[in-house]
Amino acid sequence: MAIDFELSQETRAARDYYHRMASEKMRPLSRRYDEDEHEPPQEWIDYYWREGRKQAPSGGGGDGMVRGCVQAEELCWGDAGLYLTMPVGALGGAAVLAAGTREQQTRFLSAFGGDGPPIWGAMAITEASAGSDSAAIQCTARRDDRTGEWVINGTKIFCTAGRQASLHPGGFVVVWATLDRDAGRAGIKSFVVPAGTPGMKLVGLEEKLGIRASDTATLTFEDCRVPDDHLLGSAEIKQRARGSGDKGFRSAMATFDASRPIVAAMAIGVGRAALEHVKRRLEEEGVEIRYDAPPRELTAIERDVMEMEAELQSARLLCWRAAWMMNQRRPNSLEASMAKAKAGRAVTRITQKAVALLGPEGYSTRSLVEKWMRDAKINDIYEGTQQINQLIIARRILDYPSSMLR
Amino acid sequence: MAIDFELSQETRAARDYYHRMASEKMRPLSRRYDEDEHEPPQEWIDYYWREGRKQAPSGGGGDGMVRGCVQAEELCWGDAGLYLTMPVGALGGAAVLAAGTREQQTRFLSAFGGDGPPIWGAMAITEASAGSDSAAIQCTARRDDRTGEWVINGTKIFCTAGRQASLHPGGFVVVWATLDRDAGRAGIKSFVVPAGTPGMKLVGLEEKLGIRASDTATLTFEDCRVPDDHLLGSAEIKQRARGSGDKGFRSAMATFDASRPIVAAMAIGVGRAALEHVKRRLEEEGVEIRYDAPPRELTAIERDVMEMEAELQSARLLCWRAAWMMNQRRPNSLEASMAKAKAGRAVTRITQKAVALLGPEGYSTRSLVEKWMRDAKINDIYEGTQQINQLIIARRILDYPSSMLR
Amino acid sequence: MGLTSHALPEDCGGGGARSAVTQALMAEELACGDLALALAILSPLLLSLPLADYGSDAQKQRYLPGLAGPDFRPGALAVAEPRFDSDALRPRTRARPEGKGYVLDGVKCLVPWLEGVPCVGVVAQDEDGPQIFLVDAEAEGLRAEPAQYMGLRALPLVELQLESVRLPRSARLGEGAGSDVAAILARGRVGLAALATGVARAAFELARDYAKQRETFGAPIATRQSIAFLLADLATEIDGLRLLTWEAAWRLDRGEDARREAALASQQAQRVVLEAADGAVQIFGGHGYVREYLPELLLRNAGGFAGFEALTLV
Amino acid sequence: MGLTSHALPEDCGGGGARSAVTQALMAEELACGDLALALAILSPLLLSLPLADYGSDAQKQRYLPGLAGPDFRPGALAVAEPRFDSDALRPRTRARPEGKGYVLDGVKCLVPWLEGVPCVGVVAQDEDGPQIFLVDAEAEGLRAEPAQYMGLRALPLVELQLESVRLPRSARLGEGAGSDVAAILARGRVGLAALATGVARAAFELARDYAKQRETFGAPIATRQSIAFLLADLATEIDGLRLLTWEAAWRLDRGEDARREAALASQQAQRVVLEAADGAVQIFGGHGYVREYLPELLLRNAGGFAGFEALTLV
Repeated sequence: MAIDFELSQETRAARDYYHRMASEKMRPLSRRYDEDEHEPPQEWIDYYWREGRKQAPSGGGGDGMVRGCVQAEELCWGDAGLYLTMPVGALGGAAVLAAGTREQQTRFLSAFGGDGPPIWGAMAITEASAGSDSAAIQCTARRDDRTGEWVINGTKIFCTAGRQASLHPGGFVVVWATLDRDAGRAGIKSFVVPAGTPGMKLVGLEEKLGIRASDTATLTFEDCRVPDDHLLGSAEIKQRARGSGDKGFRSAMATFDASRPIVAAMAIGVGRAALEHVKRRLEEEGVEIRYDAPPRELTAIERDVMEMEAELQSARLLCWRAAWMMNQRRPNSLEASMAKAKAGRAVTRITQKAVALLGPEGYSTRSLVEKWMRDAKINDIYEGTQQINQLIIARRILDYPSSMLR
Repeated sequence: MAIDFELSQETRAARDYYHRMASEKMRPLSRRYDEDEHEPPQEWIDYYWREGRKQAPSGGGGDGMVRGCVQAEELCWGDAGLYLTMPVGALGGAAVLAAGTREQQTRFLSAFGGDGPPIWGAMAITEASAGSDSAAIQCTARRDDRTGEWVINGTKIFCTAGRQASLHPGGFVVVWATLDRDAGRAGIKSFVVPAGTPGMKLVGLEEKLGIRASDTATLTFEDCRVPDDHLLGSAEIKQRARGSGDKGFRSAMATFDASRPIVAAMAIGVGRAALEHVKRRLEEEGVEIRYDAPPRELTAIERDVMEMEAELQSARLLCWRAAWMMNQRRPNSLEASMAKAKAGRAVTRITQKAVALLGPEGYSTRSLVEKWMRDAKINDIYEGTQQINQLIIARRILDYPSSMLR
Repeated sequence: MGLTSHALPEDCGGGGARSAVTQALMAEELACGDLALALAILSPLLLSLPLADYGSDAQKQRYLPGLAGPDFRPGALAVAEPRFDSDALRPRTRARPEGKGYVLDGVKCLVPWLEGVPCVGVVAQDEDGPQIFLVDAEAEGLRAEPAQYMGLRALPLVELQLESVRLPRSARLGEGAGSDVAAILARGRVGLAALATGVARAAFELARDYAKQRETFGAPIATRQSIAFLLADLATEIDGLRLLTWEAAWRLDRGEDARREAALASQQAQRVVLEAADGAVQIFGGHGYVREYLPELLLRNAGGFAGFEALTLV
Repeated sequence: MGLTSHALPEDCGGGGARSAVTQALMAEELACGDLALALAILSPLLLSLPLADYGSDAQKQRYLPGLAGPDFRPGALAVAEPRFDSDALRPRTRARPEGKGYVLDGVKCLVPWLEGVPCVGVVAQDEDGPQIFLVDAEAEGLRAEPAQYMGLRALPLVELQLESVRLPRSARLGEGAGSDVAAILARGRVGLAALATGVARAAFELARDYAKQRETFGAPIATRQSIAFLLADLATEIDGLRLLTWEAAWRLDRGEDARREAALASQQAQRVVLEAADGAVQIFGGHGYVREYLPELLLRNAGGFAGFEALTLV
């Protein structure tokens, strides 16, 4: 067994590249797009689309997920809100990759590598009465046998980048809907709804605590029609086999297994931004952190900073472990949830502590620390709340089915 | 509304009295009876029986429960294990007071004020498979219609002072048993079993983490017969009225409402002992606690000590509030559980922190700090674990019956 | 409205019913409604209580009638400074004796600055240590610049620049005798603890009600132990904090030194208010993160308590 | 048994496979079995690793063959001192140069002292700062008094009194060049973190198995969120601690300065091990409080990590 924490040379190059991008292109825009909440950060979008994505180091494969985590950490160190506005497939793209055929993948995703105007992918899963409880989805998809189309009806909330994905031609929203409400999870399927499809309407944008640069949309679907082959996976509802036959639902969950380490890495980026800021300010004020002082000699600040560092690094290592397991194609749902739960909570605390340590200065909008505290909190909530991740971890370590532990 | 935190003059006199007793009579014995686990602390028992209880200040009523809390805090500041060996009615006496007739109270309790040899009361409720879940009691009581006696069969564990109460003539054990296992809580009744009753046998004593001076007994009851009028309360099983008719069971619970503030106060006494020790040692080492320094100037130790003090005082005030409400005859089961939950957890942390702060010195058996850490932990466990108290609090604040929240 | 004048002595036009405990109760209730509004309503106390305790006769006559009168007249106290290690008892703002008066230089922040504020009490270091100086809102050299913070958006807060602000000797609170700034700040810490109790209670009550109403997997989320126990812990911690706060206030009312108790209460307050607001956001889930619901506002307000100093007094 | 000699260089009779990561894995496994036994088994490393790293040729020749040989030969390192602010890098134990050697005075505590221990490395302050002195177990002026602690009851621990213990110059580890005590202690902190991981894991596994088997109100207590989430949090924290420990060990193996990482891992270790042991006691309820079950022993062992220093090295 080889235990190695060294990032590959290519991943280190990617880290440096994204760090420069974060520092030079994102940070200068942070405060502005936090304040102008519903204004798309056009210069950032354009920069990323025209240059950023093209010059990114590539190759040297094998550690794809770890590199994805490193990228997410660096860019969210820059700005988590702006990160979420990047013109990429995002969770919508991940769903196509997880559940689509090769043909669908090519059809829906190739434009993200193209040279047209910037486009976005998004995922629409949450509903007003189906939050953590995805199986309670009310949005319906019905097949029109005459035209062979799927007709989608319902309302989706908390759709990250839903505005950009639904408005800009070439992009798409992956919508989760049920073919049969009585079939529970087995009836839930996902559909690719291209931007501009009649019947899909942007009806609202949330005003949020943080990550304000990113749009969080409410989308309605009224007799929204997509062709037959926009269904991802199979249309078959495995009858009465609730425990095993819910492949559509499962692929949603698989998307989360893949996305959770990335979300953890995003959290870590925000937490690191706050921690580095605190450390720099302390240094400027002549306050040193004495790592090998005996515990009984530490100042409260030294101990706080050491705790913050340990928590952050512990979360980062859990995150890389989950990513590394994905690279190895090992099941990682336990580890992905551990990374997400730990990172969400650690970073919530780290950023709150950073604000507190800096006193009035930390609370003022003159520095970004207060913003990072607001941005960080989303990581405890989306892509499975703290509680949902604890539930997943508990079921795994106890070897309990979901019926035993709710 | 008058908010007043002043203890009555009589209670302050009692506090001083018990403090002296704790300091002069208990502390010198602490280490010895921690080490000689199953040796009864005879000199302490004799002192308390012959002098201690007789010279205690009395009168000036109205704040009885608060005074009980102050007494418990002072004596457990002395030694929590020795406190539990005092020749008193304890939980057994409390059960007789809560559920017995006036005649039963006189008959069973007057000897505690008498001049015979020392005697003890105890309560036997827990069974191997009925811990937090008291309604699952398997121990049976059957009426022998020929003799009019109750015949008790079963095994009880974790019976505090069960050895002393079962062996020394004049004392008694209150045993909880079911008249009808199918009747659930409604069938559970309590019986006074006098010390020496044939069929009641001491079969084991636990070796414990802490409070080692106190005996924790396993008692078996084999065709153990007590007269008809040793039943506390009524023999009637209120049929099919599970939610309301379980008075026997309820009186057990009422005993807990009354005992929880006392248990909280006991915890606080142990925590205070540890905290005072740490503060004294810091003072000896020239380390000052600067209460009005700005948070960013505190040392880690200063902040720890302040946190410990705040936690302890917060627990103490919750405890006094619950006791004060009892004095006012207001329902206090929410407040009693809050006091118990908070005190148990706070004191567990305070004593663990005290050991850690003092380093090798705290871990050594040369000082009592390590003992207090061991003693403190029982408060998070007995008389309702942390979890049980959280459950009670949650049900009250949510206004949920137990069926809604388990 | 009497809320802030009943505490003043009768000869100052007040109700003569000074009680830190009552002030703490009031602060909790108001902050449970809205922290920014509470701070605005209670702002007269920032001037009137120190004036009543330490003001010279001339100072009382000049300022108190307005603060105790029938019309609302805001007050302002400038304690915190915009730096990482703001220390109320060792301000960097200086009051240099010069000729027959003082010259003040420095920067203050987090100062409530409502329309019509007549004057501000500025904590500055002079030859006797930290002292309070009564500076007219219109004084030359005083510049109030609107400042933005994570929370308290509904309260006008400013950063105060003091550049060679010249004051007569009579502008020092208590004049020759001065004032006990540490004691005033202890009252501010108890005030903050009471405000925090109110904000925490608001968060708890919102979260409790939401948890009972919001269903997932066919049952209210309050029926799950993780949510129910979080609520139980918050309820316990909030009650504990309130009792600590009351005890500190009660000691003040008895004329005892309550600096230790004030420090302990305000330390607990910072922790509890943040846990409660964070818990409410967590229980609201996605809805906790959007401005349509109150938890996110409570979290932004709660996040400042570590930096707040004397935003009200008891 | 090879467990502690495989790490030594081949020319010292060892296996030549030195790896802090491997040592950390071993320490975790052994401590997951029993901490006292683990410390006994690993004790030779307390002498052999510093000797291998810093010993002069003469020192290596004298001591290493025994420690690397086929028979178990315990080791001992005396770092902690029996006082409130024990500081490994600023020991109060002094090594005063006198004539051709040193005179040592001071008191050490928490020193593992197994039957047959040949010598003990004593950390003492000399003219170069903290240094290690190799003192024969039988040296005049050295008194080993059995000492009792809350936990580790199965491990013979002593308090070492050093009264005018006279040593030749050659008794200083590394002789003229000395040794880097801070680096050795960093290895000790990583070792402690690994041991803590093992103890925490033992507590977690016990608690998990008990929670699945123990029923109340008709269902295993593991089906209640309060228990299940506590277990989930412990599992996560333990994995996080293990990864921190491995990373620190991995840095050591690369020859990097890992003092910061060692400090962070050992800080986390103190918290996690106590939470895990306390959690196990809590989940076992009344059974967690009695010596018939293991949780109380784990809690007593876990309670010492804040005071432990270099009880094994990686």
